Amino acid sequence: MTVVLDALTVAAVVIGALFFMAGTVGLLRFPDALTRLHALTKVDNLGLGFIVAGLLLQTGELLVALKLAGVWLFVQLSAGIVAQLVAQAIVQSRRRS
Amino acid sequence: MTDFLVLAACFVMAMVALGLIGIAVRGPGVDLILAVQLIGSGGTAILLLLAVATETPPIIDVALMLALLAAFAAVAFVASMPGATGGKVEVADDSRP
Amino acid sequence: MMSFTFDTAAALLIVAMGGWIVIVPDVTRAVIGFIVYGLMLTIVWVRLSAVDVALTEAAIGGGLTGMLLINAAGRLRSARPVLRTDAPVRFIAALLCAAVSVSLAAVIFMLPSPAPSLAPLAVENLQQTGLGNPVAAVLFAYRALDTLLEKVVLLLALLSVWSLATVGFWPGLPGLRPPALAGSTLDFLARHLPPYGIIFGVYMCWNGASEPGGAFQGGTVIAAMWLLVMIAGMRRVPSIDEAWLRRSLVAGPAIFVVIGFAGMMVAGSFLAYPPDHAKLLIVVIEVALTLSIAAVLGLLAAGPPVPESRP
Amino acid sequence: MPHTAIPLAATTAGGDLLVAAVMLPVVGILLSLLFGGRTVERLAMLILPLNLVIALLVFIDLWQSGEPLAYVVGGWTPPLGVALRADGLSAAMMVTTAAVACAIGVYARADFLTPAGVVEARSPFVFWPLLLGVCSAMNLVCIGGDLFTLYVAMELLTFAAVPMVSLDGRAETLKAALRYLLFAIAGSILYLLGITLLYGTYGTLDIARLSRLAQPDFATICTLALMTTGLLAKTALFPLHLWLPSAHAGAPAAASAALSALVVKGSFFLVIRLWFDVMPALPGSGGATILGVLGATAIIFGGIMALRQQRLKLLVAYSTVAQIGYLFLIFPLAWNAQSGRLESGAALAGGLLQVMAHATAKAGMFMAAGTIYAAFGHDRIAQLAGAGRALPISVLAFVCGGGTLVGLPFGGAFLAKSLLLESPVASEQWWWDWIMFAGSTLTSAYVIVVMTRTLTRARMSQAACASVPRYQQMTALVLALSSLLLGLAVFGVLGIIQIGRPDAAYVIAVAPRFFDVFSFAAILKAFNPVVLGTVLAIGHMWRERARAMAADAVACSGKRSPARLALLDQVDRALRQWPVGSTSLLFLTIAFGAAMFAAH
Amino acid sequence: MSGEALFGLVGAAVIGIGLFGLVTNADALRKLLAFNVLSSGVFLFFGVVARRGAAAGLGGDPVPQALVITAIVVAFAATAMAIALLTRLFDRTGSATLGDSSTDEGGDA
Repeated sequence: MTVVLDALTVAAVVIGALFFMAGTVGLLRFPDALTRLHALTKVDNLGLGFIVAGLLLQTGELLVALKLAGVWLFVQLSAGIVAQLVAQAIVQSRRRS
Repeated sequence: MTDFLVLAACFVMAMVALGLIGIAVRGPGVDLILAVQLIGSGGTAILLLLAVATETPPIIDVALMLALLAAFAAVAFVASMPGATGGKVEVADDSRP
Repeated sequence: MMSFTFDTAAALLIVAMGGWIVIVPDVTRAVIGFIVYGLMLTIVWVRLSAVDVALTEAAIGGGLTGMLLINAAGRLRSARPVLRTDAPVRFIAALLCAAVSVSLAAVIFMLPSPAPSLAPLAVENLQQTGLGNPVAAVLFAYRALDTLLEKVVLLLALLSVWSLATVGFWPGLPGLRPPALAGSTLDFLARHLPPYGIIFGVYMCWNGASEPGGAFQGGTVIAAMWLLVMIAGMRRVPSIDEAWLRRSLVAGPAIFVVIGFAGMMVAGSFLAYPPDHAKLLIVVIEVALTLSIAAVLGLLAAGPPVPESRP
Repeated sequence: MPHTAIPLAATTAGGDLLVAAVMLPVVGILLSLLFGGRTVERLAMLILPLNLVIALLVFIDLWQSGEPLAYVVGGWTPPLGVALRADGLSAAMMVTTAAVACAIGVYARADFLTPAGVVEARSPFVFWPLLLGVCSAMNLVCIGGDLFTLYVAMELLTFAAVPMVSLDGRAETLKAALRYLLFAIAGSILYLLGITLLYGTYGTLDIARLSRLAQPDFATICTLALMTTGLLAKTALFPLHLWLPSAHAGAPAAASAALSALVVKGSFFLVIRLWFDVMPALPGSGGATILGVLGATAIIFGGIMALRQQRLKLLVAYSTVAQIGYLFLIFPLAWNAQSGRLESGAALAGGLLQVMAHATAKAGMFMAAGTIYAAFGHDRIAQLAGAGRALPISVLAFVCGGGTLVGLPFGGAFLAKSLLLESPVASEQWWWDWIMFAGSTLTSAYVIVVMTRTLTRARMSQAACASVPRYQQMTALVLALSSLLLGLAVFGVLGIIQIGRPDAAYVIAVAPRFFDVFSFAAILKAFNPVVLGTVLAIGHMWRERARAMAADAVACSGKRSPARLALLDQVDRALRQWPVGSTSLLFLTIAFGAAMFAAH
Repeated sequence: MSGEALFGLVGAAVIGIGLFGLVTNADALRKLLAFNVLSSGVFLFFGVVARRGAAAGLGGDPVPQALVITAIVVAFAATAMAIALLTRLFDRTGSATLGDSSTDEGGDA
């Protein structure tokens, strides 16, 4: 049982880490600020989601699991809105220049 | 498992570092704030991985704190951008009491 | 082995970022660099098994200081560019700084081993404080005097910021104003983030007695949320003479002092707690301090008062 | 090791006074913030005298019992907890501080009362709590028994002092305050770094414990170098004085008095604590000599610069730079080459007395300068003619204060200098005597210049001047007079300085020698600098006049003043540039480290 | 080399970097940034000292950890004060440097 769980965790965390890599690649390669923002926010949050999912399998305690899930949800919420804000700012600064 | 999780944290950190370098060499621009976004999601992932790897649940609180304050700093940046501060009061001239 | 690799990577990143902050020509970039640096340090503090400090560093070092610096960089954007320091001075300074660094690095390896530690004593006496978190015990019991006076330091700093009020206008509103872009997104954020943030702050404060966290960390989070709401224009910036504001500023230190003097009567010493009620009293102090810290930090970040009337 | 048991690890009778000394002003600050408005000044009027009463009670307690006071806060014995301790040095400092603070409170009533018809005004609302903050911080500096508590005390002091500089909100004072703040917090962070290393080495920050544990190893030497330089930056000892003149001269008079008389003494007191109490054997003669040389340079340099100032408040500020120098002469003079440690004998007593004399005299002088400024609307020394008639009390106060600093009998500084010279080192190293003589000469020169200018009869055009409350002038005079009589007053109680110190043999030695110290020859000798100073002053004024006439003659031909003395101005300006000042900070750190390392 | 020694080296390096910035940056805001870098290095030293003192089942000595929390808050207060002063100075003069003020230049203000 633990072996299965461990394997699942490894898989999820690896996928999450790869998403982070994808995000960074996007950040480095994409041509303009909006697409970079897009790459970073979306992909990194997905990566975080996978990592949290993987970690959830390793925690025995309910409270810890809940907290982990809570962190992920919170990051979803805040990163999403902040990305919106940053996007607005980018658009604004473009309009001015 | 512990080693694997720390390895994953290493990997994410490397990705964050790469992203930061990318932002650093690019020169001034609005998407500087992406660096804060990046450390917000990447740092949270690293901390969560460390929390489970070292079996120290309080680190999850740190991750949450990091995510929260990264969002806050991003908002502060957006709010302080030129043009965004049109509503700021001009300080009255009070050169001599 | 793995964790050493991790530490090395973190160490290199920190040093590189520190250097970058100091040498990068553009102020705004340096400030953003500093925020990232502060958040990165959080990870180092976790690696040093100092979770309480990690929380403080993330909240204050990264978040609030970052906001202050960003605002200042925005305000000073139109400042005249300044001349660089002469090359000879920079060269000498670099030499001297390197000498200091090298000596300090040498000292690190010369510290005695085994290291002296008050950890056993702190744990031994933990029972008497009723707390579970030894750092909280140091802050609120063993070295409570320092903590109390540090609150006074914060109040003096606030007075100092207020002393820069526009001459002839008193009281005024702290100079924080909602930016023009205040639109639906910021509104949405200011509506949805603070409830979670405040819950988290309260949780930090409550949890601080037994787990890492406490009044500082909780208060800082609440201050950040308050600032967010004010930036978004959801709440108006309060006038600095409002009674509730003054009361919240003073509440924490005042209750601390009162309980301290009560300790003189009841427990035989200033800032001593009767063992049976120690935990309750400390929690009361922490709750009040959380409020005061939130108010002080928020107002410190909000800046000196300017006349109330808007042009 | 000199001590046998860990001293003062338990609360003594009367220890409550120490808590009161720290907490009473804090309570005042809290209540001020809570109630605001006029309550602020009323609270200050209540608390400042009470603070003095507490300080006196501590003093009397020590005097009667002959034993130091201690208080273990919260019942947590060091090293885990924090102790407050008052020895003789603390008691003497506390009384001085509290008395000067009271006088400042009286003086400041004229400038910092909430105007009628206003609920609350900015500067009173800020000033009075800050003054209380200075009181609390100074008390804590005096009695803190733990190095980190002392760090907090120093931050309290800095945070109370900086806003005082920029109270009137002018751009120059804002800049001065910012320079002060940045330099001071750089100093604090060096101090803090030292604290870390000490804790990492010894596992405690309690002064009494550290004094038993401290060893001359590499870490401890680094610690002492870092902490000392950090404190010197806050004290504005000579090459680190970049922030002082503009900050002290730009502040309102009451604030200048507090800054010059009290605040710089706080960090100086910590240097004493560190060098005499924590590690008396560590600095080696090299470290002590560096401090002495810096002090000597400060005396000469500050004296000349003071003489060259065109404005009264800047003159007084530079005089502070010079007077700080005297304080650091105690280190080489207290160094005992035989035992290889700093000994708290006559030199330390003299240094402390100098602190007291300077605190009272300088506060009086700044107040006098403030009244002159208020009356004339400027403080250009060359245009102060008629001040002697308009404000005779202020001018008298200025001259009395200046006379004390010159070392005239029976001032505190007179006694201080004779005590400093009583140290065995002084007989071998004659140059310290000469330095002090030169310093006194310069001091008397600039006092005489001011005296002459103010006593000149006014021309018609300058007759108009605003009125200044008489009590302000009287406060200045009382302070200056008390400073001038301090030598007589404290002679009998001088021994108290030795209470709680390891080598307490000095108590008996000093008391019966009143007529040795105040002998006719000594008194006569004290006037020598005045004679020379008069010559110097006449020369200076003559030169100024020649220059003024030359300037009138060739109005804008671009001709510069004589190059030799302009050079000195240039040196001063260069030293007060930030990069140079902060580089000297680093350089001093390394120099101290190297000197101490060489000694061991 | 142990983790804490490594971070000690980081602290030493960062202190040097911060000092250098504090001395050589002409812009006051940059000085303030450098001060914050410098203090973070000093705080790291506290962290290292605390970690070395790990005992009694704790991951680190709680006393230095508590001290550093206090110090972080004080450093924040100092930063806030400095920024308030700096922005006021800028509003007044349009300058954000600390070049020596010319109070001794005979101005009678």
